[in-house]
Amino acid sequence: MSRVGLRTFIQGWPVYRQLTGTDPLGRGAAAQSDRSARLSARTETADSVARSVCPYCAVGCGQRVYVEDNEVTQIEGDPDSPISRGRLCPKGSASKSLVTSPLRQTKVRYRRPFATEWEDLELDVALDMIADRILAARAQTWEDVDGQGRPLNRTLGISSLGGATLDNEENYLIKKLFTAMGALQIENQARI
Amino acid sequence: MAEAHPVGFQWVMEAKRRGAKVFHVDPRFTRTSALADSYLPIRAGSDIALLGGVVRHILHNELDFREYVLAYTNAATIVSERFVDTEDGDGFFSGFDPETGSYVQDSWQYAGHESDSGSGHTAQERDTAAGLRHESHGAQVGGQTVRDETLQHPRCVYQILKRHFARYTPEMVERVCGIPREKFLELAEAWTANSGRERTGVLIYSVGWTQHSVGVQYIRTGAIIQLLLGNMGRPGGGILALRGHASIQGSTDIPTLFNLLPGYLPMPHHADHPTFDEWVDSIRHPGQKGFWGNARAYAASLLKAYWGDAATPENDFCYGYLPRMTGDHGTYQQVLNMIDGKVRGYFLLGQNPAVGSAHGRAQRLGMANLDWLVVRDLFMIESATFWRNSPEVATGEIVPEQCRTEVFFLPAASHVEKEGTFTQTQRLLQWREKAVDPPGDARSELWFFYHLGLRLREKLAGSELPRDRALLDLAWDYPTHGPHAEPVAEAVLREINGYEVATGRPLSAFAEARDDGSTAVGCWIYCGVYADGVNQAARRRSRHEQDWVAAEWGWAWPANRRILYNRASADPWGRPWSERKRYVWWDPDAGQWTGYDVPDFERTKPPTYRPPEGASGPEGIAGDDPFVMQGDGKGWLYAPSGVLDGPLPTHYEPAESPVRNPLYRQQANPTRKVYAHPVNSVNPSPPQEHSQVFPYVFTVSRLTEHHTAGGMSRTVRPLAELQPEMFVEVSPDLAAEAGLAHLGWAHLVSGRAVIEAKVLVTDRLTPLRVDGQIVHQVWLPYHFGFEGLVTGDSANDLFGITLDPNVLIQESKIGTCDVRPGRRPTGPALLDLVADYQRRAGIVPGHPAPTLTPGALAPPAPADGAGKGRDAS
Amino acid sequence: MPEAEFTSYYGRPILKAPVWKWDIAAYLFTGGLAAGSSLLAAGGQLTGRPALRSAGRVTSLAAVTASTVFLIRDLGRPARFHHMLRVAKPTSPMSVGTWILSAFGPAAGVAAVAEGAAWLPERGLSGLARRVLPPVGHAAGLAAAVTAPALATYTGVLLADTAVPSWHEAYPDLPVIFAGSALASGAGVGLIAAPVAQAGPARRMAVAGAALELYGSHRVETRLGLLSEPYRTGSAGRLLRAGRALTALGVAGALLGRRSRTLSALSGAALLGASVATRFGIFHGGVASARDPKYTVVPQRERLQRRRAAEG
Amino acid sequence: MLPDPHSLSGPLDPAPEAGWTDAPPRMGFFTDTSVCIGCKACEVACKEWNDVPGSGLDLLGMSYDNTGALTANSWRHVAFVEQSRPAGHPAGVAGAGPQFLGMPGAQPPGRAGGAQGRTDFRWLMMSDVCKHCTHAACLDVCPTGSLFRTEFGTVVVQEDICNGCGYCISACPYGVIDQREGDGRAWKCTLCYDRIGAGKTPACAQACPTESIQYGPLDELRERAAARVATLHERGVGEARLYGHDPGDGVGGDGAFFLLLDEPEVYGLPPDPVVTTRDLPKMWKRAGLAALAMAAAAVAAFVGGSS
Repeated sequence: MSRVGLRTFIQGWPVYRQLTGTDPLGRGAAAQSDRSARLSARTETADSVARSVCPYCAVGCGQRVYVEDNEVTQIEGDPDSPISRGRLCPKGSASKSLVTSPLRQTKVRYRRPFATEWEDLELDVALDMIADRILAARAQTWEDVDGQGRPLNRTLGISSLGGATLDNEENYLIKKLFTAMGALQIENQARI
Repeated sequence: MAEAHPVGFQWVMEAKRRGAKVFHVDPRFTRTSALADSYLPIRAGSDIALLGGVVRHILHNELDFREYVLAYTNAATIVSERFVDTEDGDGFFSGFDPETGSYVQDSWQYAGHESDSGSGHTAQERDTAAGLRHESHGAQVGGQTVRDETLQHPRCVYQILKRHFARYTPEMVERVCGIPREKFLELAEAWTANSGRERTGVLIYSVGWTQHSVGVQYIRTGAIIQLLLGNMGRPGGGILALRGHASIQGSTDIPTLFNLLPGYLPMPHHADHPTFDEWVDSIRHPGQKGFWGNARAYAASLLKAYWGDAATPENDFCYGYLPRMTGDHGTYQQVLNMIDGKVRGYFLLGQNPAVGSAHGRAQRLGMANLDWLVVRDLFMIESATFWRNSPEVATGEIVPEQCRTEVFFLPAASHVEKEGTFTQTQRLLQWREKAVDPPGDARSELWFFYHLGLRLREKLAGSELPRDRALLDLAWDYPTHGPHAEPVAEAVLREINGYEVATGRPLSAFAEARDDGSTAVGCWIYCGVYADGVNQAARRRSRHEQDWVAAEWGWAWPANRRILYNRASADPWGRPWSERKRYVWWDPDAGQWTGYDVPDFERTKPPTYRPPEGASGPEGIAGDDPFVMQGDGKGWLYAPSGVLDGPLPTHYEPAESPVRNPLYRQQANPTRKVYAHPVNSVNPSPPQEHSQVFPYVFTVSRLTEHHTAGGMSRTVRPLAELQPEMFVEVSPDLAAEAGLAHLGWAHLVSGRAVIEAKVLVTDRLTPLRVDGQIVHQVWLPYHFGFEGLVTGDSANDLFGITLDPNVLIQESKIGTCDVRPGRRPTGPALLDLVADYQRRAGIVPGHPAPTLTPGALAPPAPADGAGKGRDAS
Repeated sequence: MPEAEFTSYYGRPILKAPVWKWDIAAYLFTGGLAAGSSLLAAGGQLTGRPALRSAGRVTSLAAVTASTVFLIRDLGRPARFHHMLRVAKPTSPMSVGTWILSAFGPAAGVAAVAEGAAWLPERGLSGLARRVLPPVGHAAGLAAAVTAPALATYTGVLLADTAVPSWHEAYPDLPVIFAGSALASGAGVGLIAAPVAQAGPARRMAVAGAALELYGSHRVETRLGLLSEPYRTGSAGRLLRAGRALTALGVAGALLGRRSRTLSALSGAALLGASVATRFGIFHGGVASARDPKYTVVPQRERLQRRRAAEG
Repeated sequence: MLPDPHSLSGPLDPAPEAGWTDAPPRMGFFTDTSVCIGCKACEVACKEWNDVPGSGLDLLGMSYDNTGALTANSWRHVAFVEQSRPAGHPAGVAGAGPQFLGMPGAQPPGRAGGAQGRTDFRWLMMSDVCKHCTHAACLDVCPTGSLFRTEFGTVVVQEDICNGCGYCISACPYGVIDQREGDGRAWKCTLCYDRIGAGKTPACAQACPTESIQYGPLDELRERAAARVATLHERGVGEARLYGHDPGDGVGGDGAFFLLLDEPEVYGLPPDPVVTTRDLPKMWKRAGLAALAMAAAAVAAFVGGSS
């Protein structure tokens, strides 16, 4: 330990600071560690802050999503929001644990008919298989016209039930595509 | 509200700090009750008796805000002399057709408009949940009406209303709801005292209020009270519906619903709307007053947005491509069809019916009889693993090795991994910025459906089949960005907002929509969200830099208006009712309406304007008609049409009730929708026998710590540990009677299922004395299921499927059950227990009791059948 | 004492029970033993009783070593034991105790090592050590003895300076009990290890120690009102009663067995046993008083009422 | 030797006394339980910000409290107390007035007690937290200087220093600080030392939907609290009282104090907590006497008597 090193060690030693500083009892300034002195809120070192809205109920509380190294590091209330004034409920406050939950699925899973276990499946393959099944179901159950020759243009072989946590843009494309496909039986949580 | 919308509840606390009195009515004492000034225990399912009592209190004591009521409601309008009220029809209005269990509404019309109802048999409107269409536009009624401004005419709405609720006395309220007279009077007196020029009151309900067989009529009664007391369209007044999902409002505005197209345009009906013109006229009702007059422009612009260049005036903008409804295609009918093997494929997009929908067993049996199921969700929810872990696997009804459903689970992006708008419960669109890319295979629905559409069009390229034209001609070319070719959400929002086809210029108001194909508008009520080419939903001007209306935060439909019908916040001459409640008023100098909010009135139409004879559309609205969407510009105390189960709310018992309807011979809502499918059943209610087999009333609702079916809270550690186990709340009295121990086990049996739960004995639930008998109520949270960090039985398994006639929402807030100590049986023994209860209760699955109570004298069907009695094919 | 009427939050404790495990109670004993035996050793050293000196010194080192092991083992993060020397806080009895131990430990160590001087070979470096060690050991022995009373009694303050009701209320008596118990332990070592001839002082130390210990324990078990209850009931009660019995036996044996080597040794063992029992008894009594909210609420309610009455 | 006559007990501005020259104003919490809706946003927000590990997954049957207490893994704890006082009990009027719950008229079956059904029902909710005492026993007794007084007057455990000696856990008169299983160190609320250092609001105070938890300079909070109690008393909420606000109390007043609607012990709070350090000087004196007695006894043992 060089002499300089020794001196800084001694000066860093709280007992020394007690004797020489303003905190003889060692209950405050003298006892503060380097780590505590350097402490800063992780929101201050975030790479970006996204202005978002809580995904849970329909009050629409504003959320700020802090991101660092491409990971969500904090989600808290947006103080500017006239609806929520920076506040959140227990669910909204748990948004970081929601989006980073270890239980979140990140891989496509596939269950073969009569199987007892899941298998993996490539996303692109799954998309293709689903498209084929839509067209097959649609073909098998298509109704051109009703009993009196009036147009029906539809299939009752496909159903859909959406949650109401989908974006308006998503609902718009879903409704547009299903309607063009003739799939009439699409529903969502607004009626449940 | 403190339970399911806690952050919204800060405003109730703010009001309380300023001296507002807070009343909370709920079957159970909740965290909201803890902070309310006064709590009223109520028997679940008897809300109309309570609110009807308040209406009677207002009319009996003439406490209504008379100036407001006379000018802005249809109180003075005279109703047809053919109208017969439930008071004289023993629970039926005139026009009831026992065969179809629905009303012909001709006799309900205003005097002289009997032939205008155009409703014919409303059975078909019930199947198509037509009520939901009136979310944004009023029901139709002909031009001028006959009125008696003195409100003395026996058939003016005011007097009809008075007679209708005459028997809803404080004593009757106590008898039906179990609420002591003095508590009821405390509420009625406070509500009425807080009305008039200087003061307003707000009615807040959570969406559970709609989950009743008379759900829409609950809200109607609330609307009647708020109109009588002059609270509609005014600051600190109105009715606030607290929705449970982030964008439920968005999910009906841009509806992934079977009976609606964006902007509440109805899906075409195979019989009613064979052609584009008939379809448009059925929306616009030529000759009608009100803003629905330009429905043709909205319809044409929507089809233009769907089929782009292929949509031309000549081919009615590809109207022929639209699929047609033939009846009830609701989610519950679909589930029954799945059980019967009629449905091949099922998409679940962030929804968990195995726990969230009523009759969990039917939901799971339906899924077990599909060809394929696609589940897109953040977590491995119960609806994705029914084939392996569901209760039916335990009872042997679903054997994994024999379950043929092919299941695709595709991970979804969370709200911070995609950009887009939510529409919250006050119609406010708020844009979310994207924070990070979704992990692994997780994708947004935008990505999934856009690329699915591309894949489908690739596979159909070159097809000659007519049915494929709709897909091939679809305007399906959105710009994409990012590593996964994510469609640009703002491009979709621009299409929703609408644009001039030739120039691409975004429209700024739905008045700019044209019916000549020159404009394309994805959703006419959202027109303006991209005004001036700026994403108005992304505006985030801080609340500290604007006034309390905060108009520059996000964008509210329509036209960024924050309080609807705010013309009513000024008196008939356009002056604010009072300085204290000033909101929107007429500025004579500037010659236009002005105020804190976007006026809900044509800006330059003076209050003195009176429409010329025979005027229709917006011109037909007078200067003192604040309810611009209604056919007569007035607030409807009495609804001649648009509501299928009666122009006035009437107390009917829930489908499953231990109590005989004290007011009418007809026990429950005669127009409710019942399914006779073998999997479905309804517990017996008086006057049927064996109702005592299920002696207790149960109701379900939410806990603050969990979210709907639990998929986004039972999988999140900090929330799961706050409410870790399924429990049932019972009163000390019931615990004593049924031998239940605090923290011990109990199992609840209904006609459909048996579930178990830990027992919480609490004084927050109390037995109620109803009509001379003691009624015990138990409460259950409905968040639990068999997946996630914390699991439990699902409360919704107990419910059968009974829907309300107007919007086909299930009655899942009230049911009858038995409660027994100990855990439930497992394996096949569980089915034996349910079967035993069904046998003792006389339930024969597939054969529900008739909706008409035997002996209830239904009035003779109208002799002349004048209405356009089109029968449903 | 009628069952006091009080409310609580579902019967749950208001305080957190001490998280110390049995090795802290054991340290109370070994710390006292180290102190007592170092006093014995110094006495032997100064009055020419080598048996007392060497037994005392060796036991003292063994006991202080055991103490260090117990203390470090009980830490949540044993590897950070040296953080104790980061500060010197008079408001923390444990900080003061650490510095006492830091002084006592080496002194006791050197004194004990000095005992081995006799076996060192004569020549060379070790020879030098043979000559230097005895006087150094002598000084170290005295140094240890001087700090011994502090080592024995600071632990009384350590327990008392907590929110644990029955420890805090007993602050006047815990140091006395621990001082007595330490003396008795030291005496016990002398009675066991030394020949009867040299054991006189050990016998007198035993009597003095027992007196202090019994006096303190008696006051703790009776003078604290409701807060004496935990010392009379349950495992604490049993341990303290056992301690009292063993102390009495030990003292009687020490006095009567003046000429019998085995009887002295037996009474020495009894005294050591008594010290262990008393230490564990006091430890368990305190922990019990933290677990039941009654011992927190009732005394505080009474204090409040007295103060409000005084304010009139 | 003591920097201030009140160094060990009595009213004191702790940060300057602990050596912080030109310290910022003392910050703290005022928790107004009369507007607490028991939503537990504070518990979750605290855990999310501080990455506090999970606590148990079992139903405790203590109304809606499944957390149980302040622990090393729960630095905020919302208490729930369901009070169905018999009609006559002078419970005064709750924040929201006693709620009528009972049956109209006749006596419900199987229910002892008054003829009128259940009246005077109240549901008390309160978000409990570390009190950040003016005289913090945990801090005083900490032998490593891990617990220290920050410049804001708050009390914080420095996780890089704590060696898990456990002394603070026995010293805390409120039973707040706790040792974390598997980790060994002591943990408790830090009043978001990192956030307030960056000028932000502690996570729980920011999340609290009804501002039951208010953060700010302690003097301001004390004024606000006094005004709030006065308002509640005017509105007939007789039993609203402050707890931990008085610098003259046994711990010199708390940095996080409360407005309660019943006796403290109903919420699991000690009615008259006193910092143990107040008696420390007397304790050292007593130890000194015992030590002298011990020394004297030892000397006497060797000097007296020949054998």
